[in-house]
Amino acid sequence: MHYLLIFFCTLAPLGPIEVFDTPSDAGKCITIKWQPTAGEVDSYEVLRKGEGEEGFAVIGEVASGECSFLDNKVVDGKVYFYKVRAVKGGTILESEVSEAVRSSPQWFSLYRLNVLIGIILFSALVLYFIYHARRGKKLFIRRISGLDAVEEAVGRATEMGRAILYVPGLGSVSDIATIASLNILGEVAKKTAQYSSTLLVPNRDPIVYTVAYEVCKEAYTNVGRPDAFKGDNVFFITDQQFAYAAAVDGIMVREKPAANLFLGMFWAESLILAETGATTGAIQIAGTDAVHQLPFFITACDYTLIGEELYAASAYLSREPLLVGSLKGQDYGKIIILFLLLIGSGLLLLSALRPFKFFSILLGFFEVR
Amino acid sequence: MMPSPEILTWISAFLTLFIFSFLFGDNPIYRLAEHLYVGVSVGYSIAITWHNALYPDLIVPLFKQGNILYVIPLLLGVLYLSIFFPRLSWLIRLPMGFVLGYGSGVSIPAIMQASIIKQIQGTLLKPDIIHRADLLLWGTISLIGVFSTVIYFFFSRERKGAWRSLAGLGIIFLMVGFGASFGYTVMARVSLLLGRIQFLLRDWLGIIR
Amino acid sequence: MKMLEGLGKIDRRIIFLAMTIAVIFPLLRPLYLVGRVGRRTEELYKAIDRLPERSFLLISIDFDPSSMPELYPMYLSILRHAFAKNLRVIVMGLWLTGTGLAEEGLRTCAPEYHKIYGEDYIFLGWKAGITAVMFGLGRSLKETYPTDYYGKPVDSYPILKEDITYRDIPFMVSLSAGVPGYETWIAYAQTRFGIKVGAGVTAVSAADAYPYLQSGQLTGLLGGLKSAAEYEYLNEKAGYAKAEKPASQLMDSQSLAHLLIMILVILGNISYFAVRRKR
Amino acid sequence: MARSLPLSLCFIMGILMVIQFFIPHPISQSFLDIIIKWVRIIMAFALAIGVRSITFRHYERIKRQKGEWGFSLVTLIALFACAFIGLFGGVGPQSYHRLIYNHVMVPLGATMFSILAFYMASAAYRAFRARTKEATLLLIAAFIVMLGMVPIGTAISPRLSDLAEWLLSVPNMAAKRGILFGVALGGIATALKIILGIERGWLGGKR
Repeated sequence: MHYLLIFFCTLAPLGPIEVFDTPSDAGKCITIKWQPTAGEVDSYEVLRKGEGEEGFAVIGEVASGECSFLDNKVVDGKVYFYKVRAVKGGTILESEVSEAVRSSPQWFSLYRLNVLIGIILFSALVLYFIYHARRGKKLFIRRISGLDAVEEAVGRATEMGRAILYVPGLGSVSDIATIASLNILGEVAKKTAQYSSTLLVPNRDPIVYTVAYEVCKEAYTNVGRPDAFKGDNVFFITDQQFAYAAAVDGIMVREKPAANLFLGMFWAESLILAETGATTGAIQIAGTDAVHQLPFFITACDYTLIGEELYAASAYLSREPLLVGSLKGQDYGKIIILFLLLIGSGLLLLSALRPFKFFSILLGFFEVR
Repeated sequence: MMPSPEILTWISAFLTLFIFSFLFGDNPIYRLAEHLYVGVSVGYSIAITWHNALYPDLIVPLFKQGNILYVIPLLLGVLYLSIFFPRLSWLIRLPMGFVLGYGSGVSIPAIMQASIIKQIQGTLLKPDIIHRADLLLWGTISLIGVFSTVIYFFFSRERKGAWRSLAGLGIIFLMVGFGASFGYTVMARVSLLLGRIQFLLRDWLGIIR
Repeated sequence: MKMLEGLGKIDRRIIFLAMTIAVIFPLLRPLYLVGRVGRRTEELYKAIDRLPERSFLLISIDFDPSSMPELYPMYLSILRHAFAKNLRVIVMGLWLTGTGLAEEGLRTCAPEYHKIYGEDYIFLGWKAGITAVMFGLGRSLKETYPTDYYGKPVDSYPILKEDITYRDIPFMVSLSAGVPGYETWIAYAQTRFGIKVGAGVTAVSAADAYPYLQSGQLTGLLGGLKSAAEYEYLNEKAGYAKAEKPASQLMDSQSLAHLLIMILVILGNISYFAVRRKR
Repeated sequence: MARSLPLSLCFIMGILMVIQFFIPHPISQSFLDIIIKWVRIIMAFALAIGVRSITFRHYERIKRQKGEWGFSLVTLIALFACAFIGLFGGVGPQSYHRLIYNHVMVPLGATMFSILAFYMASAAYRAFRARTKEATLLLIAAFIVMLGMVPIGTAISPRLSDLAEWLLSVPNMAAKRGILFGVALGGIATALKIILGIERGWLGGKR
């Protein structure tokens, strides 16, 4: 009798349950929430009755400690009622029936509001500086150490009368690294056209190949030497990563270029290329935003443009006001990120103290879904 | 010791050795393997592209199910071939514009979400670490590391004074990070080599179990 | 001095040859280099070692052939340990693609210890509906798995003559390559039924498991080939297993390769400093 | 028209895809599914450009009997044989195409990949010299991690593997995040410029 009493005391009745259409979703989902019972329970069962159906049926079970359930087996627009029951041993405790609820899909995801704000803010920054650059305002960019090396390499190859190998990475045209690389390729091609040295450009992506071809042709035309452009030297090899690496290795040991430029997107083949190139005695310059490959380029190449330096290099070489302006905008973006990191961390740490607890909502803003 | 009776295993084994021969310098058998590999890989892609992309995604819906909408990708795709005709070659820009627009449009929110907002969230010092001295210290070091590395990548400012020291600290973090990643990757690459060696010694020659 | 300079210019072909030898040698002639056994490996080993004879040990195979090199040797070692300690072993899996490996492991190890299927061990296979399985085992194994992997009723075997639940299983190990895996077991079986869970994971994902160790939700953790080799070593030291030690052999190759690279780097630096001093 | 049409197509697609991201409605999801399929179809045609380039290049060599043209013959024969077998014999698990894949492509690719183990050794030997403060840091970090991952390291000190883990999860992680922030901002800026038609490098020729 005594035990029974304790048991009834611990298993207090379930409070009212809350049901609503799951927000910011594609529909077909209803959220059910309830208050935990005061005592220990084994689990909760969720029951549902659709409009026009007979009686409630169990649709799910959750462990004790959890107080919500997502019912994603509903029909949009249909009315449902829910009940929750707490189970402890053989004892069952049921809640009241919930109010009517129906699900529907939404047209805007509130969970992604932070992404939207971020995009608008940053786009505005970039466009603002591009606008200023276009109007002729001089913007400063510092020197990038790896860049002098590019000129030096081209010069050396010319003196030695040997070729220059330019690998525009293994990415596609939509990779930023590839786009930056194609910009740099244009500048390099201008130099090789002036000094009439050979420029070899092997490609892995057919589209990058066509663009690289056009870029080189254009560069040769621009310096007034369209006749010197050899179309055969810009070519496609294969779209398979390691077959491409095998073939470029072959080119490096056979043609013995005086300079190898690996600029763009790279994967595991980075070291295969760079290490083979190193044995031929070529001066090697790499640049990529593929974080995982940077350690290998740094070890095996003479100069490496790290991450964003690759983008900056393309801006620096071409001195295109648009590229320079955008770089300035990116720098301001970084300042905002650093500011958020410092202030955010400070306030969040403060929130460990009771009076500042409300600062912990900050973390919610960086929640992604 | 029981070498494999399978002719196919022998072919694979020889190709494996052909590639390894490159380690000792360029030679005709490596060139053979290299040229074979390039040819086979392109041939392979042709077949895969037809069977896994063009046939099920284009031919079936367009011609078998009569979904007229699929004329659009067909047309855009065919325009890639305009490059073969110099006077029409500008048309290649249409499919490129489509694909690039798609790629850029998808990447803007994706990068903002995964590489910026989520990374900020991961770097922020959280209130629950305040009771753990070690976690607090590591978190703070991480924060300083991120901070100084980002400073290193500032381009529109001359590196002078305190700014210069911060960027220098960034280089320290970068180098330690690169060293650690290099060391970490050795293990994975040796495993790959072990896989090939096991193939040669076990599956082919049967020397080891 | 000449010699020191020469150390800085070793031909790469010699390096490649040395590398080949370093990797192949242990495969032909195992060295079984073992350093100190890691604390977390030892924890898991002890948890199983302390189980009284004839207790149940549940092993969940939550990986597929792609993670086989790292996780399968762990499975073999744990099986051997359990059989040597005369435990009753229940094997199941949360990954459909892992059932083949689970069966193969039992077929390899059971005969070594003359263990009989249905008496000393049983294989339940895979079943759809992870939540149902997790909750079901808390209520009744017989209801959750009416038949074993081979389709025979489980209560027709002596080992499961009497129905059991988590309460009867003092320890379980999840060898997991992702989700579902040890995290699933912790979230359902442990938080709700309090079963003690140990885990084996790939080296890459070991770091993700540390918080669970700190909070005590995991009892012991095997991370990657290194831990697998340590476990083999512990088994051998206790005289539980005499058979081959696959993880240790592969680990030897790794060790020698790492050692070789480090020696090369040291040689290069000795020569570098020697040459610099001369100038 | 040669410029404005592709640029507007690019603009429209870009804006649509950005908007799509924020709409959870099922219509938006099915739109995304269709576009993904279309892009795959369109990209598939691009391979033809590659095939033309490789065929011409090797055909020229064979015709002029230039250099080692015999190897070019190997490439072309392998290419067309493999394509033929795959196109007409299917690519299923029992096909000849799969056989070629398993016994030619896989061993060649896996061996190329595994060569990295050798190259890591030779690259480390050549470049890991304590020339500067930075190079020394790189060297020491690599050393600690390499040691910490194998039993020999734990034999020296069990703390070593903890230190290796720390290096990977604290300074390494911080540096990667730092790089990533810059790369991400550059990525968004470039994508934005492409959509708005400011960055036109892809049109080939003059921006």
